[in-house]
Amino acid sequence: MSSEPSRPEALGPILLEVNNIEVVYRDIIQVLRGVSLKVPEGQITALLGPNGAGKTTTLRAISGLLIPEDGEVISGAIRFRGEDIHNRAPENIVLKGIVQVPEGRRVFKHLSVEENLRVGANTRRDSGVKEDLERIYHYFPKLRALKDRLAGYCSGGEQQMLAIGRALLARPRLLLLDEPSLGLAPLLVREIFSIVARINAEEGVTVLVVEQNARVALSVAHYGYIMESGHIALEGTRDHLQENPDVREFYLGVAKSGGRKSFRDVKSYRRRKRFM
Amino acid sequence: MQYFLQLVISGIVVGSIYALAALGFVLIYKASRVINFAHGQYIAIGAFSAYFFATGPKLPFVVSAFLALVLTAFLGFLTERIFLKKLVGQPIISVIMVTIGLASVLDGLMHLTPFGASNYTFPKFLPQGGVNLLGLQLDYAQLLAVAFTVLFLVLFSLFFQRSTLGIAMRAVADDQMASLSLGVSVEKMFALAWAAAGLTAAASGLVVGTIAGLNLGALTSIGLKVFPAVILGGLDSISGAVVGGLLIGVLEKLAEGYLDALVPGGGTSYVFPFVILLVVLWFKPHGLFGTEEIERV
Amino acid sequence: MKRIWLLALIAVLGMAQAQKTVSLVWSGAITGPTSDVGAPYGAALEDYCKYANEQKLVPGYTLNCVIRDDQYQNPNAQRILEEALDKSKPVIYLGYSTGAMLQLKQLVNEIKLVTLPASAHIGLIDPPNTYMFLPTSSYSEQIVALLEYISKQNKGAKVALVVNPSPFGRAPVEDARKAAAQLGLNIVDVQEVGGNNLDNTALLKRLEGAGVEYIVHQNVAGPVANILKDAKKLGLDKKIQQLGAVYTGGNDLIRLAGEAAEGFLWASSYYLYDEDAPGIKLQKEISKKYGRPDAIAQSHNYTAGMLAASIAVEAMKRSVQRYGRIDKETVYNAIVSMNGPNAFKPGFAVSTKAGIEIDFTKSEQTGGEGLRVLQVKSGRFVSVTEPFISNLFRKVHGK
Amino acid sequence: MRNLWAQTGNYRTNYQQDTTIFASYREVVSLAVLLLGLLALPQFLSRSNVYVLDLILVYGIAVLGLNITTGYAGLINIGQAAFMGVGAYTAALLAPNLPFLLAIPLGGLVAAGVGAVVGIPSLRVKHLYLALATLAFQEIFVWTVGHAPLLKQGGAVEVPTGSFLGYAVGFRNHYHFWYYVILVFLVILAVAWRNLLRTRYGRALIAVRDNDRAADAMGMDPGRTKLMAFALGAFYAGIAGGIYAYLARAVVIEDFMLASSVKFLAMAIVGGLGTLVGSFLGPAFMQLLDLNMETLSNFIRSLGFNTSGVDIASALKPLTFGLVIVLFLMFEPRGLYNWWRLIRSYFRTWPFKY
Repeated sequence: MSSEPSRPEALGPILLEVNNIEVVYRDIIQVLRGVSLKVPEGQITALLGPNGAGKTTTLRAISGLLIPEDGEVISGAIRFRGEDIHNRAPENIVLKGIVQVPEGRRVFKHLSVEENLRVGANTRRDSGVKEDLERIYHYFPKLRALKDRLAGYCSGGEQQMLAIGRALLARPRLLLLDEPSLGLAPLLVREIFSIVARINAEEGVTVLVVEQNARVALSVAHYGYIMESGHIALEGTRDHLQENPDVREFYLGVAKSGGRKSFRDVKSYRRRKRFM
Repeated sequence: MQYFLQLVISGIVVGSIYALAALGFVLIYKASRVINFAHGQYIAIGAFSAYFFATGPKLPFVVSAFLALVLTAFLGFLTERIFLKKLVGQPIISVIMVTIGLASVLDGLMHLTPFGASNYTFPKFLPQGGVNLLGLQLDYAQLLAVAFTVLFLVLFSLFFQRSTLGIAMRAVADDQMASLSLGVSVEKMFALAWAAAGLTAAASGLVVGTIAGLNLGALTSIGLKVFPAVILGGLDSISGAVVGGLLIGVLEKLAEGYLDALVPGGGTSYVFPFVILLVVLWFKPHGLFGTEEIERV
Repeated sequence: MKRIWLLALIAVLGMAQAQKTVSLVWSGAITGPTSDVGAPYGAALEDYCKYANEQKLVPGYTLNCVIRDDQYQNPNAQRILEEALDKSKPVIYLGYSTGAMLQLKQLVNEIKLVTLPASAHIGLIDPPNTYMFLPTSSYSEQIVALLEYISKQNKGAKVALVVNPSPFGRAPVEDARKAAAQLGLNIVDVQEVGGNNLDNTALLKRLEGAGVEYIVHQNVAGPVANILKDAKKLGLDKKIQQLGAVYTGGNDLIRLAGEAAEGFLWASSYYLYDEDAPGIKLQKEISKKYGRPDAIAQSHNYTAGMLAASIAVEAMKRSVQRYGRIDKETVYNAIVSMNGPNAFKPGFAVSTKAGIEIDFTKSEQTGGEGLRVLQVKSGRFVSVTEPFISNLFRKVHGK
Repeated sequence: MRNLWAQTGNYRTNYQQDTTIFASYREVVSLAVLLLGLLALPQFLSRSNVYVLDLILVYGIAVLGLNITTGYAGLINIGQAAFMGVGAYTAALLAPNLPFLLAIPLGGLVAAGVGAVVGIPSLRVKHLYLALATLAFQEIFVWTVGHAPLLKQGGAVEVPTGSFLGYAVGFRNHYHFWYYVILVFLVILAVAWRNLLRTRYGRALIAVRDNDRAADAMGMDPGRTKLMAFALGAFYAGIAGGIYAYLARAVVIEDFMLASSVKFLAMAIVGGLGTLVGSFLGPAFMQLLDLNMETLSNFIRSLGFNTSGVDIASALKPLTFGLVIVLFLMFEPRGLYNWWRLIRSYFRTWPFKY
């Protein structure tokens, strides 16, 4: 590697720290083999990587959603503001301020848009829900127009906005986004990411986003991790990653030399990666 | 015409009981996809506990009825905590069979009380007589049945439309994973659904007890009549439960009124709801208001 | 394993007794469907057995009464009987449900075992039959008697039959139709109504529309009570007179129907709990002695159980007296000679004018043929007729 | 070369081996020993015990059928007793004119036909909805019998027992005779059951249970497969019903009501869903439980415990019946078969632990 990447600590105090965790499903299938990452407060952190690398599992380990899937963190630790939170029930984790927007949006199809948002506020006992609803409508004006429609009848982009808005109503300190670009048109993806960036900037919500679409993720993220086969392969600031030739080649789709890549090169890349 | 109206009215009265029972049934199905074969037993427990409070410590009937509602709701809650919680994620047949087993256990437990073998009636708490509606006689017990159904329907729809808890319960029915991601305690919602189901079961037990007296077998067998109602209405629809219950009640009475004369021996009202059940499954399996599940390979 | 130990224990205890034992066996629905009838019935048998042993009613013998719960399930009833046949070798069988008794009819006739069922289904003693005996008149006979009663009050009346949806309920329908034809009564409708009949408006309105003046029930108390209540509500209680056979009436009906029960007519062969009959006195004594709660002690089903038990015990007693031994054959002989001057009079069932309470012959397998019509007045049943025997039943049945 | 007498696992390495019914000679021999034992068993039992044994085996056949519909194909059937009833009534009506060896299989066939009709909703609905369709059938069946004069409206349709090839069957040998008849049917049906899994069709059943959409995509017709499952399950029930008619000497409706259907489901669960051995362990267990509870009830009754109106003894049967179902589901969902399996593997691998 050419230059030492700047550490996430440089971007702000660390809000969430995942320390060398291993995750096993159904007591037999090991998915994560020692994943470590840090999420600096007030920043957008991206977790990139190909299908099946373990990104979603990592996110679930953080949000506690592993448990209903019969998964478990068997070693390592997840610390949120200095407190161990791994293997806690999801509702406890939401109460601590971590809310996940699940992959595939998962809006409540038979509930109206506004009801969907209200489910997001179910853990709150304060009286600010009404104002927050207004704020969500401010960020996502489309949702205001659709507020009485059943969420199942909304388009994919609207559902993604709804899923994010719904999570924001829980007033998270840390928002986990799982593949927000999935199945959406490029234009919509950009729109959603720009809204996420705005929310991050204006509301100070820390974001950890899992994406396959590295290009759009790195356009808003401050720091990024690249994950392959159950562990972190590469990390760095946005600029650092964007300049990394491997990242450029495999994730941003910019070829080193133009021309087609031979399979042998891919293999050698993977081999090289293991020693990183 | 008078005859037809009379049939419809008594159908609505009987249907109200089915609707009440179906309401609780649907709540459980909606929240946790469990078909509860022990619902009739909760109906009986509700009715007998009211009888017990009213005759044992001689409490006023309204108080006894209230206590019965609370007790049965709590029992529903306990059932979920003790038995159903362990079976989350098990195959459907296990969950169905557990409720069948529970039904038998509860039957046995009721035989440990004096209520197992004999017939009882509630102490009088309603005035004699009734009202005359369009030349049709309705007594207070029947009005109570309808009023209870309306009351619970309004309560539940308010709860599910307005309160955050109610909306969260519907969310759980819709997508458990997503609900979990938002901090909704799915377990709490399941238990709550069972408690609510216990509540409605007790309510229908009170109504049946008032109209027809208390007999263990008769009370528990209402649990069976609920199935045609919920299938017709749609297994996962609250309004479907009510409409289905009322429709089954009315159809049952119409069958009794018009078909019985044609069938030697009559008794068509016993079988007609189940014929409807089969026909609905044949032609409109998800009922009038039920939601079709979207399946993926 | 537990069973074996228990059996061993019983065997040891059995041997310790010097007296000879003789067994009778009963199984019925102490629990399960119809247990409201079966529980008091079984309790009566149990109590009467204890009493018979204490009083040494069967000289030289100890009664071994096998009282079992079959939960109204036929395989249970069959197994319990077979088990008893293997082990305790009963000389008399007291049965219960219509279904199980119909099913076991072939067997008891094959093994020549006298059987006294609680069910009074006429099919049980219809030929071919030698060994089944009904303690009191059959359901069919009761219904025919009620029709005769109606005909006396109101010739050519319009009658509806409301029966339980089961073999038990349907048994008398055919004979009732024939009797009605003879009596000039018009059977307008036959309907099946079972438990859980929450609303009978449709039924009653239709019957009213058809001009029905009498509803004759062959059912259990619950459904009848609901129909009575609905009739009162609809103002039909004065317009339509309701009547019923043995299992429709009793304290249960009054408790369930309350004021609506007023005026209901009930055909019963048994004395009432508040009557001064020798059997009822004994019933009070026995039920008090063994601490039975009122609900059981005052039930006419308890009386019915007492009657059945007393017939069985009497037959054993007479076997000893006449033959010096008790076996299936002597019990049968004792039963079929229970007639004329030898008729049995325990005082549970009403006597007919000839003074005969219970009698059997080889061809006449109904015990107490007499019955009375009772009516609910001020919350209790009082008799409105003298004991009588249906004239018509034997002329119409099986013809 | 694999040793056919001792094996430590499933060593079927090719399709030919996989299509054999029995895994090893050892299994064949142990089955032969079992069969011999079964043949000799009634000689050591009293008449009423043979009756209990008869019931267990007859119920076992019905449960075996249930294990096709519910165990293999995953279609919950709350109407197995009604199918059994169809077979019983058919056999009872045919009995005066046909030998039982014809009447019983015909009962099975009629039941199978009815089963296919009842299964029709399975073309459109699944799981829970289907369970309710069978429940509806159960109720409709009982009602229909009650209104059929031909079937004595649910009263007793007597079944003549008489004789077989000049061998008189009566009180003394009734249960023994039917025991051997049952055994013949049972062996045939059990072998057929075992065979089913090896066929294309049997595998389709399992595929449909696990994911019928996927099975559809792979070219199996889930609708037809489900219908077949229903028909087959009902066929077994019909045979059981036919035998039961002869065994009980008369057919009455009470034996074929909802409670019996529930009992069969409970037996299947307790025995171990979808297993051959379980189909008989379940009925045996439930039947013996019933007997023991009866004994215990009588014992408690004999103690003279008597608070007003409360009868502990009468509560025991429903209580234990329900508890057994619940406890098995919660703690041993694989049923008694799993215990059987553990015991067997203990002996097979002895003295090693695995």
